[in-house]
Amino acid sequence: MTPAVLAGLVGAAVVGLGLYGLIVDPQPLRKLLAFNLIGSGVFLIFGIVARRGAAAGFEFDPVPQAMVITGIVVAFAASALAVALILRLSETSGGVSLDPAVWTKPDDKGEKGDGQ
Amino acid sequence: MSFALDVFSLAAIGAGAFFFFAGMVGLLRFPDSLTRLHALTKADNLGLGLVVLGLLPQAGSLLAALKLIIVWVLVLLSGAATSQMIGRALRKGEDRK
Amino acid sequence: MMGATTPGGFLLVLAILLPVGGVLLSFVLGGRFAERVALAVTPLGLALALAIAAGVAHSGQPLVYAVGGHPPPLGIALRADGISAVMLVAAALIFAASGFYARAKFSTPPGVAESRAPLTFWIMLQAIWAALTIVFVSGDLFNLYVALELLTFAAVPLVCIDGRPETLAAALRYLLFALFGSICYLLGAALFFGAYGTLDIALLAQRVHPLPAVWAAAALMTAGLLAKTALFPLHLWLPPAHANAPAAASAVLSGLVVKGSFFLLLRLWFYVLPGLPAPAVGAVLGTLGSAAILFGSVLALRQARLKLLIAYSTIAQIGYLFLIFPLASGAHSWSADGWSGGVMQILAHAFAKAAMFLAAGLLAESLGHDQIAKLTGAARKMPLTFLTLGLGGLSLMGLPPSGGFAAKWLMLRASVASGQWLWALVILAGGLLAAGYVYRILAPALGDGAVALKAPPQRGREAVALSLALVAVALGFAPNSFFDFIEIGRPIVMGTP
Amino acid sequence: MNDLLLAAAGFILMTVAVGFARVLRGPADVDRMMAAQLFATGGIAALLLVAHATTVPGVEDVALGLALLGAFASVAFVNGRADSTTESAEPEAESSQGEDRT
Amino acid sequence: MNLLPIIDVGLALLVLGIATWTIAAREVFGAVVGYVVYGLLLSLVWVRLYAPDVALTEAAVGGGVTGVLLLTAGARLRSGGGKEAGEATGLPLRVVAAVLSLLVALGLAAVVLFLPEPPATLAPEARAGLAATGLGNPITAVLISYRSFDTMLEKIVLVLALTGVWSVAADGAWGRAPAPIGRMAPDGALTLLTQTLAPLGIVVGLHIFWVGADAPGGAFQGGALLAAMWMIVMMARLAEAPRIDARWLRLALIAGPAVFFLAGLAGVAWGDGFFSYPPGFAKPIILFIEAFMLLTIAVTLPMLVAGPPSKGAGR
Repeated sequence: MTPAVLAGLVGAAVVGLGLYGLIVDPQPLRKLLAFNLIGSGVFLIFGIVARRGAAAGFEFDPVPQAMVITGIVVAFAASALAVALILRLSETSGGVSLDPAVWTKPDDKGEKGDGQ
Repeated sequence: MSFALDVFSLAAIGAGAFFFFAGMVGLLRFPDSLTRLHALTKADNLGLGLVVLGLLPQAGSLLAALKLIIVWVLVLLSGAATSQMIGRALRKGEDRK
Repeated sequence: MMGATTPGGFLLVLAILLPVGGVLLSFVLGGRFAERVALAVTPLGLALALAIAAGVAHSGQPLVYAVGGHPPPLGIALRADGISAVMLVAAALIFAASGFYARAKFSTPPGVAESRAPLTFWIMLQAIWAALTIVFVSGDLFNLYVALELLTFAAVPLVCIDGRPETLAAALRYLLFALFGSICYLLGAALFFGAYGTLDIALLAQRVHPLPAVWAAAALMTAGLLAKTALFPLHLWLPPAHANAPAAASAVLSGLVVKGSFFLLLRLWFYVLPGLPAPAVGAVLGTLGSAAILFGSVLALRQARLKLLIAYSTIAQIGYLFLIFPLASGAHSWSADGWSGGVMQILAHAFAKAAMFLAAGLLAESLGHDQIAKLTGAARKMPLTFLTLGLGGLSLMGLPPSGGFAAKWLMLRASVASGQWLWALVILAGGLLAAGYVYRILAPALGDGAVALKAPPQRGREAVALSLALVAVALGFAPNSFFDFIEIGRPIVMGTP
Repeated sequence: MNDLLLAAAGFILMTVAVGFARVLRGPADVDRMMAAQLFATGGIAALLLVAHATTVPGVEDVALGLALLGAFASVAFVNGRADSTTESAEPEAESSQGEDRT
Repeated sequence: MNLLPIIDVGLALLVLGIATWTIAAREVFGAVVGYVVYGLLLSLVWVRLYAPDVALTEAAVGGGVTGVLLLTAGARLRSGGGKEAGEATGLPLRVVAAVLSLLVALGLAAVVLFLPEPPATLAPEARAGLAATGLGNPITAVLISYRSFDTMLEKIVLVLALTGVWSVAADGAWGRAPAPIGRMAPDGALTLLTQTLAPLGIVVGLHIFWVGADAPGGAFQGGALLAAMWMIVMMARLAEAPRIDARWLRLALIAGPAVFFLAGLAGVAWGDGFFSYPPGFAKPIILFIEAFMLLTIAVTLPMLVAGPPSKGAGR
């Protein structure tokens, strides 16, 4: 088994793990962590694609590697935006949940809820 | 000459690996955080230091060797400072662990 | 050839760079300049979109531009075909309308150098435009990934621009769905690259075979894009997000942003994978679409707030879009009808929905609420606003004359001609349900009653909303040449390789 | 020679992996941080050894980056936990977050 | 060389174990520690895949800065008194999620194992184009030349993300500085560490940027290291985050994409089209663009971590 194939399998497994965490974990911050795990698994799969593409004197195909670098930066930006939303939500609602039912300090500036 | 250097490298790296092992044992076996901290700093500084020392003769260029040394210095610096900060945090928060 | 620059190709670069430059300039100048830059960009963008449409119509071929002089597979090619051009023009019109409409709410208050909501709004509005332009003209799947992320990052802050916890929760949920969608899409792109060494749409179309990797890539990309398009059952994020955003933003989000990810689904199945023998895929997507039509319409019927009703209606109308997959597949005599109907539905819904959200925003500002139960008699006070809602509703129901009618008529023809009766039934049932929820808005408003207006709506803003609704109606009169135009560049199956 | 370097790398990696048990067990967060720090140092050592044995170019720079970031992460750990282990955090800087914005 | 596979398998198991821990850990802090260690291990994996450029990026951005972001977020959540917990997911959903995840992982593994042979690659094309760019590092060539358009748009993504982060500020806080990410009173050891580490780190960051034209490294990696140094300085409270309406800050934040944008347009005037660099000048132009990207990354990442402007800060 070559390192590339092994890394691909690890990538697949990490995607699965992250997916599980994303579905199961109720805390948004943990969901974000799981999302980052999925991301790293996807990047690993790009990585083995790059390694398989070794040719022309390169040990790797530079195009997918460059895509990974772009992807890592984008994933970080996404995490930062999500963190800002989570923190602000916890400040305004007193809880970090996507479910308004568990908020402790509902902000009454808004005129109405869902109107149910 | 190169044989002697290889032997030197291997001896240093082997010793470094041993210190990592010792650090791990300390980290797992020592009873409280402060003594674990003590074990950790040994492994950090000596383990990596010896590995770097062993790799120095194998480094291709002067620049590469310099970089290896800087790596060690960086770890040394951060290890020293953070262990002091951790120690202080531990002392202050002893009852809250 | 395919990746080589054609005359007029540079227009595509300009169309992208204009809003991108607007974002950068607005960010660095800040304050009042953001609004000025955005409003200056609007007519130029419309002109560029029209120029691109003229270029495509003139040559009868897609416009192509190889960025950096590196043609695919190494570089990125931009391509604008018939539907790209149509979408660019539609987007430019809706952005112009939303921008003009939003000036009343998002101008920097006097005495302040810069304030939060206006700066965010004007930057993000231009950013959505930039992202959609790339979505419509890029020919490279990874470049499209970056565009999808741009779209997400621009759309999410608009949802929670008022800072209430409900909207923050809606924005966070939207972000998590969108990020999940992007990462699935990216994984699909990785597999495509692993299999064929390129992410160029035209090159992939020539190379794809029904391999496991291709099926997996297609499934992952489709799942990701469905989450972003809010197709039932992945629709949960949409109603709170669209209903809580400010009206000008809702118009763009509901009218255009969800169409961006849907557009990529069209690119995937009709441009990258036309060679894949996939009747089952069409059936699955059509079934989900049908479920969305019925489910979204029924929920729309039960909403107490106007904006939520309109948002649930979006879920139903998105369902219609997915009937394009069973109705336009292959090179049958009926698939051209299915294609035309699907594209017409994108356009008609974009204009009708944008108009309705703008009108709902005016209503909420004038009445101080948007509870449907308390609208009795409001139509007498705000006739133009309700005319807008009525005309938009006409198109949603699919009554003639309207773009919605043309779309649903074409889809009906395709489903009858292809013997796929089930879709015909769903289309008709969806029309009836839409009539129900539009009636719920209009009937009390037209009745007798006295509502007190906090302030009369501004005529100019009413006119903007009405003009979008009129476009939705006018689409019903589209000539045949229009349908020929949207066929330009559509790869009709060349036989399975 | 290479085999021996690899063996050393594998040994160090295994060692710090066992040390990772401290992250699992805790009990205090500082214990977790220490285990992470040991991991970082061991990881750098293993990286240098493996890279030397497989001749990947530019690995010294990767190690430099890792060493810098190791220090960075440790500071952030201590920083992030300061409030929950000690009482000495600045009150105004923190409370301004929670209160002013509501 | 038969030891290598054993190390690879060990590394793979270790990565999986730590990934499992980050999902399973009960507390956010423990999970984040796991994630940072995971990032470090991944950079070992990337070195094994002959991708030192990615290894550096992963270590710096993926593990390092993201780890600090999550850690700071966890600390701020706790100090804000917000409850982190939602109700736990029920067993049936857990089972469904586990089955679904397992199927996805297995399917993906199968697809990865049976990717078509011979492997698809653009390496020959990338090699052929390298001479015209004057660069020795093909990844830098991809990022700044072949696929420059992606890279420029990715910088716009950063600008939007920061605008989005700022947009959740309280209205009254607009224009001020973000709340400090350093939470401790100035600390002697930390100050000393910062004063020695930061200059060293800046030299290393600049070095990694500079060699990036021909060796692993570049604006991304160098910029991320510089960003980490600025964040350490902020954590040590030796400097505070700037006000978000500072003109210099806004300029620094868009310098990278703006210079990229203008260089692309210059290609229209003097080269063969948008983003084509005139032959012979490619390398200096690329380095020029990269220098500004370095600046933008070094400034943007810490600002993203620092968060929205806060009323208590930057008076």
